[in-house]
Amino acid sequence: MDLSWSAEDLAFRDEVRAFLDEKLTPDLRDAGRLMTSVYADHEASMRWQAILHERGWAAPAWPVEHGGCDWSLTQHYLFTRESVLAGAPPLSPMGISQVAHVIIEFGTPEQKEYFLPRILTGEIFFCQGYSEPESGSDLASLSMTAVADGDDLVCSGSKIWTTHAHEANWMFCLVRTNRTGRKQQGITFLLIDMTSPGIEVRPLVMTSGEQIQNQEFFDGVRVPKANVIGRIDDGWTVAKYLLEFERGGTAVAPMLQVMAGDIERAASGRPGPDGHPLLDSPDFAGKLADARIRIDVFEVLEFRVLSTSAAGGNPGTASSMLKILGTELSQTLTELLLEASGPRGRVYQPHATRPGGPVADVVAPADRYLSGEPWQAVAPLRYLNDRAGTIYAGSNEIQRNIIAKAALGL
Amino acid sequence: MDLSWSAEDLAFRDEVRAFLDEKLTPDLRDAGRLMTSVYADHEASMRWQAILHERGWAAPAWPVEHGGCDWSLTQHYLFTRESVLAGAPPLSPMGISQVAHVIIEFGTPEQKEYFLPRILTGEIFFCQGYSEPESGSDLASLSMTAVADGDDLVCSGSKIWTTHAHEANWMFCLVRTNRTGRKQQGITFLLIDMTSPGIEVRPLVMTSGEQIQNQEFFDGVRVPKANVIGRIDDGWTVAKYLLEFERGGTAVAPMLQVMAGDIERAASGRPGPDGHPLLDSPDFAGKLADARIRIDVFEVLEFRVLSTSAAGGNPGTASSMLKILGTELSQTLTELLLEASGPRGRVYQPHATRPGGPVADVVAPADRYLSGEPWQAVAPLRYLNDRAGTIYAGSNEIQRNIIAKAALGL
Amino acid sequence: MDFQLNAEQVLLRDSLAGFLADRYDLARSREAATSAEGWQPGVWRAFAEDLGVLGVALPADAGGSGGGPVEVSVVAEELGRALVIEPFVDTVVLGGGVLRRAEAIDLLTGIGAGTVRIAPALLEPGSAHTAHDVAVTAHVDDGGWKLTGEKTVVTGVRFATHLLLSARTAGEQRDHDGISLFLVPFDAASPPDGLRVHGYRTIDDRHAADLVLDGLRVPGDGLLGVRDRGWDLLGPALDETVAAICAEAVGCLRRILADTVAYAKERRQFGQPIGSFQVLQHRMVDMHIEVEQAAAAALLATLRLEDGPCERARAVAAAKVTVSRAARFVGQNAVQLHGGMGMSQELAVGHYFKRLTAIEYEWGASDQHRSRYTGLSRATGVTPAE
Amino acid sequence: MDFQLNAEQVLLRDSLAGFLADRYDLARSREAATSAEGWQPGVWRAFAEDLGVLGVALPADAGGSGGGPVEVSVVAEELGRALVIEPFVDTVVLGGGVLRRAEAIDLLTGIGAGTVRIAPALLEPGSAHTAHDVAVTAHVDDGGWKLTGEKTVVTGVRFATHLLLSARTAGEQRDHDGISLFLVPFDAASPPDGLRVHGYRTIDDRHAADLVLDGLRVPGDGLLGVRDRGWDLLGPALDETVAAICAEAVGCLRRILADTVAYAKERRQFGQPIGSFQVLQHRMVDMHIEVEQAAAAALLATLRLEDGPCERARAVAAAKVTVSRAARFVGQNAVQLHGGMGMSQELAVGHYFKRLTAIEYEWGASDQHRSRYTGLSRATGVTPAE
Repeated sequence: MDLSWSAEDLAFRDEVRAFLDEKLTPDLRDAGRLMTSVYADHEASMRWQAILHERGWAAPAWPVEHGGCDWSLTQHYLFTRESVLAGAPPLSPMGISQVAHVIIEFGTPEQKEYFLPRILTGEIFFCQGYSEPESGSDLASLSMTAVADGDDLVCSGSKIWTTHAHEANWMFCLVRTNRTGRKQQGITFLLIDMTSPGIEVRPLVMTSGEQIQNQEFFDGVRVPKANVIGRIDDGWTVAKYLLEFERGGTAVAPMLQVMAGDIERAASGRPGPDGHPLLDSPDFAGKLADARIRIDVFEVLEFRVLSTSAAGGNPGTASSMLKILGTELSQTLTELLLEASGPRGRVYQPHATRPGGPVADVVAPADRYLSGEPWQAVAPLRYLNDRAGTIYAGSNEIQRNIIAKAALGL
Repeated sequence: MDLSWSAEDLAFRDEVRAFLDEKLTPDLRDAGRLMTSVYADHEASMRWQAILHERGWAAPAWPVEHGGCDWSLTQHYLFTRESVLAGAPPLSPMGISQVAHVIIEFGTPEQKEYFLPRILTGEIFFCQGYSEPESGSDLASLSMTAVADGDDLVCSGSKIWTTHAHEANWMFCLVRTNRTGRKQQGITFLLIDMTSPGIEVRPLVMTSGEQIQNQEFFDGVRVPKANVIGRIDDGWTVAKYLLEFERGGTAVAPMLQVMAGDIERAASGRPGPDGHPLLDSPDFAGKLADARIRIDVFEVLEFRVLSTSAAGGNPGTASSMLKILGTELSQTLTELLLEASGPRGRVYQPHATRPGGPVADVVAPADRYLSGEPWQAVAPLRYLNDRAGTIYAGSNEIQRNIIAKAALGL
Repeated sequence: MDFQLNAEQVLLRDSLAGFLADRYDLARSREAATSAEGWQPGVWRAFAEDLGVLGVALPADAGGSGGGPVEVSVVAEELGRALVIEPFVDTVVLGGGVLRRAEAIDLLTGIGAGTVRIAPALLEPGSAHTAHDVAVTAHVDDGGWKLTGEKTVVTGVRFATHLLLSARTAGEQRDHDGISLFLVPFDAASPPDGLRVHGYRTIDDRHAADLVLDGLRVPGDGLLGVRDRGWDLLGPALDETVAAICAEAVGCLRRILADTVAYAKERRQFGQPIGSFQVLQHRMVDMHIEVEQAAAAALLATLRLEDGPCERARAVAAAKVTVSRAARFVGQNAVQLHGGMGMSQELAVGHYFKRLTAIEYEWGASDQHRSRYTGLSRATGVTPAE
Repeated sequence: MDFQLNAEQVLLRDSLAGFLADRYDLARSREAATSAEGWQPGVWRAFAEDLGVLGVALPADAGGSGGGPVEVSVVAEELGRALVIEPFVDTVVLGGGVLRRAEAIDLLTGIGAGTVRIAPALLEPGSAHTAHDVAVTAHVDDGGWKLTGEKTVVTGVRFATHLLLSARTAGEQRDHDGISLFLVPFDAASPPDGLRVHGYRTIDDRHAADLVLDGLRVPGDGLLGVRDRGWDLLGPALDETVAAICAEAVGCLRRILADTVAYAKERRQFGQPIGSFQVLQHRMVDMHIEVEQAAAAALLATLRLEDGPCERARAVAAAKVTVSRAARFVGQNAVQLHGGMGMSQELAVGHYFKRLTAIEYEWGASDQHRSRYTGLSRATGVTPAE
């Protein structure tokens, strides 16, 4: 038993650190530091992707022949970890970390040849069309129809909660091609060119004022059958592969550690109820210590999943547990950051942040006046947006159902 | 809107206080103060009942003609409140507060004449036979059979979690007289003389070592049909009347206030982790203040139920809410008392307490040596026994089901 | 022991509720909030003239109906239920509470008439949520005063007719003694010399501002009450303010819980309403229980406001702890049960969640009031009105 | 990064688990606990002679197998799983940890052989759970020492061969400096002059006692290590002790969770297994998650024991906070889901609940270790080994 990194891993880590020190401009670091959600400023994140691509590190998990890195899972973890600790803006996962893997696994030579290089360069930017107004937690009940007509599938229906649909020029989505049999059958995994006629994108304004999520309306949109991934009616297999296949590259513990550090710095500079630094208030210090302890423990659990996967094993429901713990910890931290920001935590000033999308009727003062400091402008928006953590990617209630069934046999 | 007592109520309260000051001997107060559960030392509680009976206050909620008091619900509440605050040992609820009310409502003249005076004097002491090994939360599924044979019902089966079955000479219970129809039908409310042949009582040893709960085995026990309350097969009606009819006399807030006061005294005399009084430790002080605040709020909710009932209204699911809040608060307080008792909270010395029943293989040292103070001997036993609060009388999960249905229409 | 509103109070509640149901549309009120005006003056006029809610707690000699804490809480709860952004608590409860104690009858009359609107400039960049933490200074300056320093999150500035300013005239930064209160006529269109105003919106759709006081001159009669004794006016008024905000929160909480239960009955997943899942049922039951506790706590604070300072402060602290806890638990779970829709501006729930989040911290969150409660319980020198 | 036990460790775990499954019956062990003897000497002998678990962490020159923290945690977890009351942690981890640092090879050899059993007399009536809070005094007394004061909850006295006593030889009551450690041969049947023993049972079926030291004489060679520097030995040994107790707790937790899940599948109400109710399913999932966190925290503490004092203490504090939280949540809910049966002695769950309750507080509960963690994180003068 051993929790330390090997000498090779440490050498690799230092190489990554050197790269980040050199390439992360102050503006890029700001884009990472002043995020108000898990989504980085789109332009900054694409700029960072280009820099990584230049170094050959844009898609570490891909097979080398497609432009990936010959890294171990541990190295990939270290790369992500160091990127987070250095405050690099995260890349959009939809293309590189998601659809690309199904194209690699199920795609035709033509699909691979067309999409993979363009995803790497950012020329093609994907969004994910899974949820529908009537199909949230119950994804398999989705009803957007795709009717075969010659070489095309004609798509009609609606998708919702589509991140960056505005910025994306392609969508990968699940459509209903067959209504017979179990609801998981008759689903097809389809790539849609967002410039096709008949697609309307409506931005959804969130409580933070941000417009990152969207609803799309598809009215007789013609999509070539050549854009089907895998077989028609067999999309659930493809989607499940995407959900279950552990390919590393996620590092939640470092993100939580960065947040805890930010809170500690913030609380040391703000007054508590008794006028002394908030960090010295026993109540606040106790809550922060409790969160830090949970993060220490979370990191061990994350390491364990990593080493299980690295050994070719299947972490099983441990990933559901990490999803629950990670999102609930993150929400706790946003509460502490909001508390630390004091009365100014109530002030709405997105202009001092780097949101992941446009902001509705934002009121940036002419003189760019900022009440307090940038982190105080981030605090309430981060708090509001982070409520999504326990809702999306399988709500935490769904995750608990999964663990009850798979881990406890209930 | 007004939270204060009327002048008449205050005058009544003073009368009660004067009585308690005079009649509560140190030994009786000990019996109240050193309880390890909601059950008082049997002998002491019967002694207190005799004193109350002498004053005509043993059964305030009964109709005057049967020996009750012409008190308002508010006066009854004040009487209970003052008794609790003064540390009087509570009386067993089974006879006076439970079966007596169904005898008064559904009983024959003979039943009233025989049982009520003897319940008052304590000559007859009842236990409750509801739960069965296979019927806990799902009470209506009970299966102990009573078969008609001439003037008798012949009872066979088992009851469990019967408080003070050892001390009791009568049991009121629910038996199955008919298996056709809904499970709530075919149940009969029956009074059984515990001295009847064919009854075996097996004490259950709890984690506290106490033997208050019992399991009984009934093997062809003959019970005269004259002991049926209400009609045969109609016992569910009687049981529901007992469950739902609000007749006051419960005062949980004062009990919680007494516990909080005990904890505050205890914590002011014990060292905290840093050597200063535990009461000055911000962590402990915060938990105690949080509990006190919840008690303040709980008291308002208890007052509201009281005034609704006093106005002849039905508090509805508010009683389920109070059951949940009261039991969870009580458990929190037992945690704080155990924490305050320090290392000695681990010592098992029931001989320094006044448990509600005999204790299995208790080891009272010859010299009656006590490690620490009596309250430190009480703390762990109280903590263990109080786990029952969220389990019995309709588990808190069942109470939440009730509220979801009745209050939220879910 | 009486938990019933009297006939007048019921009438007040019903008439206000009826008015808000007819006239206070959530969407329109949000538009007003983001507009240049920042509020709906017509609503305020109706409060004053048609409904008389602005004078509800004013003495008769100020044209008020002489109501007390109960009337204020009745109004505040209805305003919370309709998510009203117009400054009832700032002007009527806080401003009115201070002016009542300063016996400023004319200004009180103006409050009742809707012509006087007060923006409380109490918090400072270095003060957290603690109003007696005052660093702004006031110095005597030929017959008047000269104020220097910074105030932050001053709500209602956009449409205020007066600023209520706290400044230190003696003592250390956090002393309760040595604070003086000033009332300064104000017009956002032309701020006086020596005062810079940086306006912004809050997450709960209020208009607020930072004020930079750079030797702002205030005439001698701008001083409220006695020099250095401002806390005698402000302390009790702040307890009344917190109690009113707790009542407002109860209105928000009842509405957001009702919306959540209704949504859970109608929203279907896995072929059944999500409200049929036991885990969500118990979650809503726990929300319900939190709301009932918040209501009981707000009532306790309301009915203790006219008791002694310790009793009053203890009940107010207990109420704020309870309401802050409920605001977080109920607000967060209302969003959770609404899923993505709960995070959007498309439904009411998101707007109520933001107001409840602001209320959680307004004038101090749970920890602050829990410590205050502890101090009062032990009666260890904590100023009752802290 | 390696989460696998090596082959020897797996062998150790499996042989001990097998032995306990065959030979350590819960009912019989409770009888032994309430008997005059108070334990099962045969089990101890087997630990020493057949299984070698008593020497698992002893150096080779003391006849041990030279194992480290991982071996200790493997043993402790299995002992916890079987609810073993025999004093492995007191004697091998705490006693052994002190004697190892005092280089008392003969006594260590005796521990491994099962012939030396140590009762740690560290806590005092005025010390809470803080071992450096020492009021018992030791004075030089012709060539030896004279100890005066009181110790409480001294576990294992009934069958101990030695007492490990802490006493103050310099400094203030809570100073880490000025504590000296003494090892005193002991036989419960005939306590030495100047020592009164008041024995009792604990809620978790250990035998313990209060010791009244009334000028107890200890020969000069009874001093362990250097005078006044006892904490150099005791501090690190206590961290190892807490880590071992955390591992023991993980064994208890895994068993009580497994019992609860099994009971929920078999117990039927309302015509279905109670394990089919979603609220209880999610409760058990939360118990499962608490157990996994406790296990990860115990592992973290174990693997940090040989790091620097700060790293070690920080990980141990984090582990105790996590394990105490899990012990309470999992223990209480295991009882709740078992209903009345969970409160009785009839099933295992009640016995495990009592041990978990004792563990929650042993050597300090969550608050104490959270403060310690905070102090260490800020590195503000808190002695690492506190």
